[in-house]
This record gives sequence, structure tokens and C-alpha cells, in this order.
Amino acid sequence: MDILSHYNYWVAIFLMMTGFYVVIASGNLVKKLIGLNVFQASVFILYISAGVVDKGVPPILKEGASILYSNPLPHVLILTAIVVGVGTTALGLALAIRIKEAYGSVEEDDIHAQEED
Amino acid sequence: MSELVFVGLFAMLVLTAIAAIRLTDLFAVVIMFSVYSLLAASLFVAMDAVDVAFTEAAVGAGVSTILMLATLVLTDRWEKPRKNKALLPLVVVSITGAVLLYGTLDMPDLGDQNAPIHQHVAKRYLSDSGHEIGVPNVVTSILASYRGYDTFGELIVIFTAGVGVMSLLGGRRKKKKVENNDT
Amino acid sequence: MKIPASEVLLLLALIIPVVGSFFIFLCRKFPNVREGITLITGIALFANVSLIASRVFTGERPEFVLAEPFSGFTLSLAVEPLGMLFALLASFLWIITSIYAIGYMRGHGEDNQTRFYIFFACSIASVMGVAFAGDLLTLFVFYEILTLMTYPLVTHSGTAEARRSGRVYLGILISTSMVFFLLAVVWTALEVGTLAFSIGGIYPEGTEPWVLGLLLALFVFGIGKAAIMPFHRWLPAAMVAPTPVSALLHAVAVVKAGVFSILKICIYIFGASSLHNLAVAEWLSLLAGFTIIAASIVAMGKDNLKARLAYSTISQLSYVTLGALLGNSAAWTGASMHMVAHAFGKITLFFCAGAILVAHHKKNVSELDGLGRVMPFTMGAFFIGSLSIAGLPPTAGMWSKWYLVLGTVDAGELILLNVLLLSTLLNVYYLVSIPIRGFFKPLRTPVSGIKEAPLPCLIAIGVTTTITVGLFIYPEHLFQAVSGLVTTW
Amino acid sequence: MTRNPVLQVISKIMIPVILLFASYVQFHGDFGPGGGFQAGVLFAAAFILFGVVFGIESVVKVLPQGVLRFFIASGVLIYGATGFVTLYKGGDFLDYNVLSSHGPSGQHIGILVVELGVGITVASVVIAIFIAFAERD
Amino acid sequence: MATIEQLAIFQITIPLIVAPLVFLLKNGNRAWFLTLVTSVAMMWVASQLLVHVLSVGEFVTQIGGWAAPWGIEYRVDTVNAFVLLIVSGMSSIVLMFARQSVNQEIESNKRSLFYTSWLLCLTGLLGVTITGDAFNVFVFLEISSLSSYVLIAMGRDRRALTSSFQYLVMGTIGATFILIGIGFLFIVTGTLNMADISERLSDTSQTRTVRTAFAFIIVGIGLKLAMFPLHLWLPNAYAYAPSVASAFLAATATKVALYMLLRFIYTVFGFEFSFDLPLSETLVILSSAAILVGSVVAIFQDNLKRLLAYSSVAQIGYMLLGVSLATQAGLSAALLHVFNHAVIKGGLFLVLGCFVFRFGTASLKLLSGKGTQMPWTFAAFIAGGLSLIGVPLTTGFVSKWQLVTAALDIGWWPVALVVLAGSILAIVYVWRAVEVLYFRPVSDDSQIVKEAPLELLLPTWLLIGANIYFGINTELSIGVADVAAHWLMTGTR
Repeated sequence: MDILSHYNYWVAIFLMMTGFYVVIASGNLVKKLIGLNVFQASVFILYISAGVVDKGVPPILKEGASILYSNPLPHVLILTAIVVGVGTTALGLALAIRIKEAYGSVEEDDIHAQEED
Repeated sequence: MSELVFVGLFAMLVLTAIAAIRLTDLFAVVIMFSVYSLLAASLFVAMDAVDVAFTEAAVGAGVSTILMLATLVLTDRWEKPRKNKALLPLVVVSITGAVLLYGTLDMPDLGDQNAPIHQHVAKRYLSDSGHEIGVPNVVTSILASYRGYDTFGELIVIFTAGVGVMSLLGGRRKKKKVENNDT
Repeated sequence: MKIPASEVLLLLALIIPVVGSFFIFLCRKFPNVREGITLITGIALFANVSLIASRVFTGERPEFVLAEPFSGFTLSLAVEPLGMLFALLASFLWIITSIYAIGYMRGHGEDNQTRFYIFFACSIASVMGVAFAGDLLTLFVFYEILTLMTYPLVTHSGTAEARRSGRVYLGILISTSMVFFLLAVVWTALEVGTLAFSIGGIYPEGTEPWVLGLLLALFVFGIGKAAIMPFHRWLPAAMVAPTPVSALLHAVAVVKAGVFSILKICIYIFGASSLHNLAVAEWLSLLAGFTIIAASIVAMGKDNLKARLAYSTISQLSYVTLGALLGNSAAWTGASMHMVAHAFGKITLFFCAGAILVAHHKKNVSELDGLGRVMPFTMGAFFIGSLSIAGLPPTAGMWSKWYLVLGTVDAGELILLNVLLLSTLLNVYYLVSIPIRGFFKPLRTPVSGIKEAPLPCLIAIGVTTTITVGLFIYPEHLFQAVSGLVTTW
Repeated sequence: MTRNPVLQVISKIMIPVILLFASYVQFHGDFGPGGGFQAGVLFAAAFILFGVVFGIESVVKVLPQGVLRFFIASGVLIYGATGFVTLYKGGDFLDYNVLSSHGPSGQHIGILVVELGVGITVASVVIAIFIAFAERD
Repeated sequence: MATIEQLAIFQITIPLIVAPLVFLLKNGNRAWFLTLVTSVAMMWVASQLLVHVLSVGEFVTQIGGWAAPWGIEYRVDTVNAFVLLIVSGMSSIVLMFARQSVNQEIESNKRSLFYTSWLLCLTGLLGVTITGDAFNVFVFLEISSLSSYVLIAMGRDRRALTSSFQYLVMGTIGATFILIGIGFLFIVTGTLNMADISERLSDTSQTRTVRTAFAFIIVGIGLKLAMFPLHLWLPNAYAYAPSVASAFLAATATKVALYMLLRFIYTVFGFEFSFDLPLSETLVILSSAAILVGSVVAIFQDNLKRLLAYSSVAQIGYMLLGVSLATQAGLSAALLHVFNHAVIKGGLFLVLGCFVFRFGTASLKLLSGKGTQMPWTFAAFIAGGLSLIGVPLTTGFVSKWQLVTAALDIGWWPVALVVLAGSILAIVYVWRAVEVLYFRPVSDDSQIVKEAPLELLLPTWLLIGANIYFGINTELSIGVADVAAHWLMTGTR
């Protein structure tokens, strides 16, 4: 196994983990959501890079016998996943706004402090 | 050639992601995220996923960024530093990452055209969709026909998100009172 | 009128009290009607049970399957002589207690009397379920229901003390049964594949002794209602309940359901031969012996009359457990008879305690000096009752104790023989002494004339006392009933 | 919102272009990249731009809540109805082959219709979300 | 008359198509009625499916005219037909209860949105259950998740917002984990159809990639399932959601997640692969901890809804414990408890709905002594509580019996002891509530209320009655659970 032939996955994993870290370590709700987005977008990179074919072209059929196309299936899946992601983000942001209105803050620490008393 | 593009884009993605972690000005973080999306979109183009690139650009750099900015206007621009820096997140993330790395060890190489992912279902789509569907863009064929049901689900997700946002933010216009019905 | 089949009668034994409680609920606004219904239900139940008994003692063995919740394991009713005896005892004493309760509850001005009568009836229904349980699963189910149905009676007054006692009551009884008893039942089900009671036991030959021993221990400790130490604390706690509850449930129905279950399990699940070979059975019977003595010693220190009676009950229950574990026919005969004898003796004592409470508001033993002159009838009954508990003539208790002693001799358990004899002495000291002081010591606070409890209370006391003595003079019926069983064991 | 005349003029030119491009993306998805979802987002982008430049009230005036709700629902209904039509015609759910005697042309019709449904709902949901956020100011 | 394949399609598509119609309605009562009718119809469909698979056997339905793995298919078997019936049935019963409760708790202009979300959530749960495609699972999972975030956020308390947010974050992490896992499987097999994956895995199963995929899918589902210690979102979410949403979600959402877990363990990865990994050991430790910790924490809750929520954490532990035994009896006990717990918790949350309806609170402190004012509701609470404890003649007892039997059968007596210890802890938390509700002096005398209206009491007692009915007559519940477990273990009927 050629070590360098997997760098795409490894970078994607590094990116995923930065996003994941922001989600669980940050106390700011909006930043958490941004982290979530980075996390998901990096998963998308993982999927898409798995669909790459050396010397391939985008999967739009052309006349010609032996054209090498990239794998279209990951693209379809990720299109769906992107949409799901934006739906989640919109909902999360709307919640963040309501939380700000109800608590006056979007920091987890402040919110906890208010709920304890 | 494409390898070089990949490496360059990956390097920039890493830099933006790290910047997004470290910044506390959320406005800058959102911009970083927007840049991140655009870079990802470019990467997708380089990886032959033009549809995905288009969508990622429109959604990540477009819709999401606008919504995030709008949220920042309504909430706070600056992130407060946390009182206690917990070690736990770092541990969790390291373990998760390590497991993922372990998982990649048996994966096929990047771009290997003999990888199983290219052999089974996808192969048939590429070879048969032309005469079965008659649409040149295979992504569209799969999206709307072979896996049209998933797309229906995707539409429902968007619908759900719309319903959710309307139920959370709709109805009470221009009222900015802090609710405190804490019973 | 056509007399229905015995199976239907069995079901009726469960239904009658439940239907009765429903009517009690309907008539909650009319106390006289309500109490009338209680009595009618009691009489109907006793008639029903007697009818079953008349058939069972001629050899009929009705069975009735209620449901089959797990494949192969049913909820079923079935009658055998021991259960029959228990059902007769409980249903008969329910009538007596109802009469007593009417006097007591009114005389004492208790709240929530409707709730009291409803749950009382439901408890009796559960007792019938225990008595007529056709298999171990059913026994377990009704055992648990009985605990729940008696909880509202224990916490009747709703005071902080009652709630605390209720917690102890529920906590110990449910915990022991949910963990030990249930575990033993499930284990048995897995081990044997059936839970039906059968003569000679159900465990197949060659079951590992440690398995049998562990199971026996699980059963004995799991049946917390038998109040073997260290799971006895619920019984004194339950004494916060109104006296009729203590009298019927915690001298007769509930506690007897416990020892009845142990007896039944020893006879029909383990069988004599299994018990003989088990070291654990011997250890447990020694523990029962310890409980007999320890509870008696604790009882001596209790000034509160009901508490003293409660500890006496703990001690007496272990007689039955002990007899059950000895596993020979003399011991089993003694244990069965003791269930009956102790029931009449102890209920008399509780009735007396309640009568004293209602008439003179006295709860403590130390206040009873000289009370014999004011309540001669009650104190006389108390004397008879305590003789029976001690196992002295002319009372029923003597016969049962006699057979238990024979059982220990048969089993060669000299320590236990001495325990029984010592226990008699202790009983004399802490129970028989009470009426003696009541008659011979001077009255503390002078009361003019005789002041007894309300008439219904006296009637009840009279009946149970008479039977206590009657069973001494004419023990044949009881003995025949029991020995009729013994031959089939 | 600031009412900058330069912006207003530019956006007046831009918005039709965006709309046109959106329509192109909507109906050309079979051949090149694009499709209902991307078109919907672009379409919404035009309205968002309009709202940013001319104020959110003007968007609400064009697309009041009720109308928007109608569009949101109708996209989903179009997609679902397509499925039921194919089911009714004896095919599977969303089996476009039965829409026409010639398989691929049935596929063509089907894809066009469902993409339209996607476009309508996506555009109107994105606009609705934007309005909901903007109205909180 | 529709064919059985069409019925399977209708199971998902009809609520999907009704949802936008409900969304267009302005009147909350009409929206409610349409939702209720749809839900009941789906319950009927599910029962037809179950009858069919029990008598004829499992079947597949393809969508879009493409056979799997090219297209997406539904796969209906005993296990998921059982879950479909539980989900649609609980939804219907809770909806019967919903009208008055929702009218009181949710602003009038948001009611139709609430019912739209309800239908979407129902569809999502049904869709996850019925589908045979791994990626489709993800899509429908997100439909159910997003709509449940909305349902929870509609609670009156402001903490509903934070708990919904917390759930959103954890739920999305879970979904993303599942997405990663599915991606890994996709990369090594090249397919998304579950049956196809399973077939192709048999050659490549012992690779590191597949093991990682397994880990991520289990953890991802574990988040959705509120598997200890990933349960942190659950107590708040159930506590502050509108009463009916709590009842609906508590009775269905975690059940579907458990089904997903079983589906992946047994039919995608396969029994041998899954239990070669230290799955059994992990599950047994986590679920025992869930039972003990969940129950102990429940004892200290002041809010009754939170109390029940922590009890749910413990009850999920019971189900996972059954799975961890890795035997058919254990699996059957787990599936049985899926059903029984749905009935118990659904019923109890409806009881709390009645209390909230009259008193506006589920706080134990504020409700002290008020049980007597609503005798029927209080009686239902006791009956449901007894079932939770596992007293004989209730469903809880049946579950416990089956679980203990299964554990003892393979000699895991410490597991049996954990189960029994859990029920003792349950006595403590249930009885604490009963005592406070009944015996404590009333905190303020001003509020004297009537018994809850019949419209609320009937569905409540329907579920509580079901607790007793299925505690005595277990032919249906145990019967189906046995068949389903057998199917999962062997792949044959």
C-alpha cells in the first residue's frame, strides 16, 4: 500500500476533526453550528474523493467509446447531504436566535448560569 | 497535474479550518467558513464533481453564509473565551480521528479505477443510463430517477427545515422582547 | 338452583371480594349500606369457599387456567388441601374481622373508611389468589398483588409516620420478592420447564445440590412476608395501620400468605427427599430458630402492645418456616396446624389490643396494670390467646407445637427442639404476663365500673377465643384435615 | 437597510439576469450541471438580493406569507403527485417509464416535473427562511 | 384493493403528501383531524403489512421501477412491520389525546405547523424503518430528526429551545457519524442497498475499514438511541417538549433507533462479524450502567417529565441488555421491551399531559398533594408506574421475566441481578412521586381543579389498559417478538 495514495482521506479526516472539535469544545452556539458545517463539508470531501477516477472526466455522457468517467454516485449522495446540512443549519440558527432572545446570550456558560438559579 | 491542484487546495482548506478554530471574531469565522466552502467547491470541480461544486458554492458560500451573518446581527459578534478549557473534547476528537485513520488503511487508493466503489452499481449507471434514461448528465439521471426517492426525501428535509424556521421565527414580527415564561 | 362447577366456584372466590369492593365504592355515601355490603360479601365468600371445601375434602381437585402469559407457564387456579385450609381460615376470619372493624373504625372515628373497606376486600381477593394458586407463577403474582393492595391500608392514616412505615413495608416486601423470589421462580422455570405444583417436588433427580440450596435460600429470603430475619422489619412497621388491618392481615392473611408460600414450596416444589439432603435447609431452619428466639427477646423490650405482638408474630412465623424446612410429616403437620392455631390466637390478641385502644386509648403494656378489672372479658380473652401462642393447654396452640416438637425429634434436630421449648418460656414471660398483671396488679388510674369496647368488637373477640379453646378440645377435625393432606404428601 | 441608489440600479439589472440563469439551470440540468435544487437557490438569491437592496417589506409585498406557503407546499405536492400518477398508471412509485409509451421520453417528462417541484419548494423555502430571519431585526 | 406492495408504498408516501396539505391549513383543529385520520390510516396499513409478513413472509417493493441495488427498495419483514405498527399506533393514540393539549400549549397560528412537523416526524420514523437502502436511512433519519427538533422547540418553557438545540447538535453529530460509516461501507462495497452490502461484505468483512464503519454506525445510532453515555440530550428534550410531543417521541423515536441498530448488526454486518468484535461486552457494560445510573438519577428529579426521561435512559438499557446477550431469547426480550416500553412510557407521558393540562406544570413540588384532585389520572399514573417497576400482570413484568430468563439461560446471572436491581430503583422513583402526589400537603390551596376531560382520559387509559392487557395476554406481543427475533437471527421464518 502506497502511503501517499491515501492522503486525501487523511486530510479529509483532519478537516473533519477540526470541525468536530469546534462543535464539542466551543461554547458559542453559532460557532458550534459553523463547526458542524465544517465537519459535514469535510465528510463530503471524503465521499467525493472516493469517487475520483484517475484521468477521469465529469460524468456527463459524451459520444465516444472508452471515456473514463468519475463515479457519479457519490456526487448524488453528497448533493442530498448538502441539502440536509443546510436544512439543519437553518434550523439551528433559528434556534440560536430564539435562545438569544430568551436568555440574552448564545454562550453555553451564560445559559447554564441562568438555569442554575 | 491534478495531484498538485489537490494538494494545493487541501493545504488551503487546512489553513482556513485552523483559522476558523482560532478566531474569536465570529464575523471572521463565518467569512472563513465561506472561504472554506468555496475552496471545497473548487476541490469538487477538480475532482470532477461539478454538480456538487455548484451546490456547495450556492449553499455553503451562499445561503449558509447569509443566514449565519444574519444570525450574527441578531446575536453576538464575539465569542467569549470559555472559563475552563476542557481536555475532554481533545481526547474525544483524537480518538475519533485515530479510529478513522485506522479505517482508511484498508481503503483503495485515491483514483484507483479498480476500486470496488467504481465496479458495482456506478458502472451500470454509466453504461446503461444513456439508453435507459436518455439524459447525458448521469448525476441527474441518478438523482431524479434511479434514486429519485432519495431526492424526494431531500425535498422533504428542506420542507421540514422551512416549517421549522417558520414555527420558530414566524408569527411575531418585529417584537424583540426577552421571553421569560419560565414555569 | 343448580350448583355451579367447582372451577367456577374457584373463580368466584376471586371475583366476589372484587365485586364487593366495587359495590362498597358505589355506596360510599351510605356507611350502613357500605358495611352491610362488606358483611354480605364476607359471608358470600365464606359460603363459596366452604362449598369448594366440601368438595375438595371428598377428593375433588378443581383447576382453572386464567391465562398463559409465557408459553408453558400459566396463571392458573387449583386447589389442594393446604390451600383449602388457608382459604377457609382467611375467609372465615374476614367475616369476624369485618364485624370487629365496623365497631373499631366507627369507635375510633377514622377517615377514608370507604377506601379502607375497598382495599380490605381487594386484599382478601389476593389472599384467595395466593391460597388457590395453581402454580408457582400464580403464587408469585398474587403474592405481589397482595403487597400492593395492603399498602394503602398500612398508610391509611397518611401521617408522616405512616408514610415512612409504608416505605419500609413496600421497600422490603417488593425488593425481596422482586429480586430473590422472582429470580428463584425464573430459575426454576428454566431448570425444570414447569412451575406446576406437584407432590414430591418438581426438581429432577440429579439437580446439583448447590443449585437446590441456592434456590431454597432465594425462596425463603424472597418471601419477605414470612418475616425471617433479617427481612422482618416491615412487620413492626406495618403496625401503624388500623388495628383490624393488623389483626387480619398482619396476624393472619399477609403473614400467613408468606409462610403458606414457603410451606407450599417446600412441599410441592422441593419435596421431602430433596429437603432432607440439603445442608442449606438445615442452615435455614437454624436461622428460623434464631429468629424465634431473637424476636422473642426483642418483643420483651417493647412497651407498645402492638409492637410486642408484631415481634411475637415474627417469632411465631418462624415456627412454620422451621416446620416447613424440616421436611418430615410430623413437622409439616405441625406447621400446617400452627398456621391455623396461631391465626386464631394472634387475631384474638390483636382484637383485644384494639379493644383496649378504642375503649381506653391505651397503647402501652405498662399502662395495662389492673385493667382486667375494667375489661374482664377482653383481658380474659387475651389470656386465652397468649396461652395459645405459648403453646399451652387448654388452647389450640398446644397441638401444633406438639407436632412441631415431634418433627424436630424426627429430624434429630436437638438444638431446634430446645429452641421451641425455650420459646414457650419466653412467651409466658412476655405475653402471658400481661393479663396476669392486668388482673392482679392495682389499677393505675381508677376507673369506675366496667367499660368494655363496642359490642361488635366483643362479638369478634368472643368468637375467636371460643374457637381457640374449641380447637384444643376438638382437634380431630383440624387434625383430620391436615393429616388427610399428610397421607397424600 | 441602507437604500444605496447605485446598488439599486445595479441590482435592477442583476436580478433579471439571475432569474434567467436560474431558469437555465432549472431546465438544462439534464445536459450540464445543475437542476432543481441549484436553480431554486439561485431563484431565491434573486429575491434575497432584492430584499437586501430594497428592504424586506418589498419582498413580503410580492410574496406574502400565504403565497409563499402555497408555493412551498406545491413543490412537494408536485413531486409526490408524480409518484402517485405513476403508481396509478400501473408502475412503481416514481417509475417514469409509464408516463409515456417510449421509456426514455417518459423519464424525460418525469425528471422535468420533479425537478420543477424541487425548484419551487427550494426557492420558496429559502425565501421564507430569509424573510423569517430578516424580520427578526 | 391495493396490493401489498402498494400498501408498503402508501405507508410512507401518504403521510408525506398529507404533510404539505396540513401545512396549508390555517385552522389547528382541522389540521389535527387530518393528521389523526392519516395516522390511523397508517396504523391500519401497518397492521395489514404485519399480518401479511406473518402469514406469507417478507417481501420487497422497488421504487422508481429500478430493481435494487440500482434503485431504492423497501424491505418489509416481521421485525420492521412490528416496529411500523408500534410507531403508527402510538402516533395515533397520542394524536387522539393531542387536540386539547395542543390547543392549550401551542399558539393558534403555530398549530398547523406543529401537526405538519408531527406528520413529517412520523414519516421519517416509518421511512427509516421500512427502507432497505442505507443512504435512504440517513435521509429519512434526518427528516425525523429535524421535525423532532421542531416539535421539541415548541415547548412553552424557554429551556425547550436550549434542549432542542442540544439535541440538534448531538443528533447531527450522530447522523454525520452514520454518514461516515455508510460512506466507508460504500467505499469498500460499491453499493448502498443493505442486502447487497451484506452480501458483498461476506468477502471483505474482516478489513479495518469495515470495522471502523461498524464502530461509527453503532456510535451514530447510539447517539440517536440515547445509549448511555450518549444520552445527555434526552432528559431535557423530553422534559421541555410539549406534552404530546414528549409522549410521541418517548414512545417511538428511540424504538426506531434501536431497530436501526438491530438492522445494521444483524442484517448488514451479520451476527458473526458483529459479535466477533467486543460488541457484547461493550453493550453489556454500557446498558448495565444505563440501568443503574439512569434509575438513580431519576430518583432525584423534581420534574416528573425529567424523571420519566431518565427512566427512559434506563429502559433503553434494558433493551440493549437484551441485545448484548447475543441469543435469540435475548433479542426477543429486547424486541418485546420495545413494544412494552412504548406502551408504558406513552401512557405515562399522557398521564403527565393530563396533569399539565390542568395544573400547567409537571413539577413534583407544585403538584404535591394534587393527585387526589384528579383521581382517574392519578390512578393511571399508579398503574403505569407499577408497569414501569415491573409488577406482575403488567407489561413491565412480562419484559422483565423474558429478559431475566434470557440472561439466566446463558448463565449471565449478574445481568439478571442488574435487571432486578433496576426494578428496585424503579420502585423508589415511582413511589416517591406517588407519595408526593398523594400524601403531601397541597402547596397552594387556591387551585382546585376538575378531573381531566374525557378526551384526554380515554387515550391515556387506552394505553394504561394496554399495559395490563399485554401484561396478561402476551400471545401477540411475545409471539411477534419471537418470530421477529428468529427472523433476525437466522434470516428465515
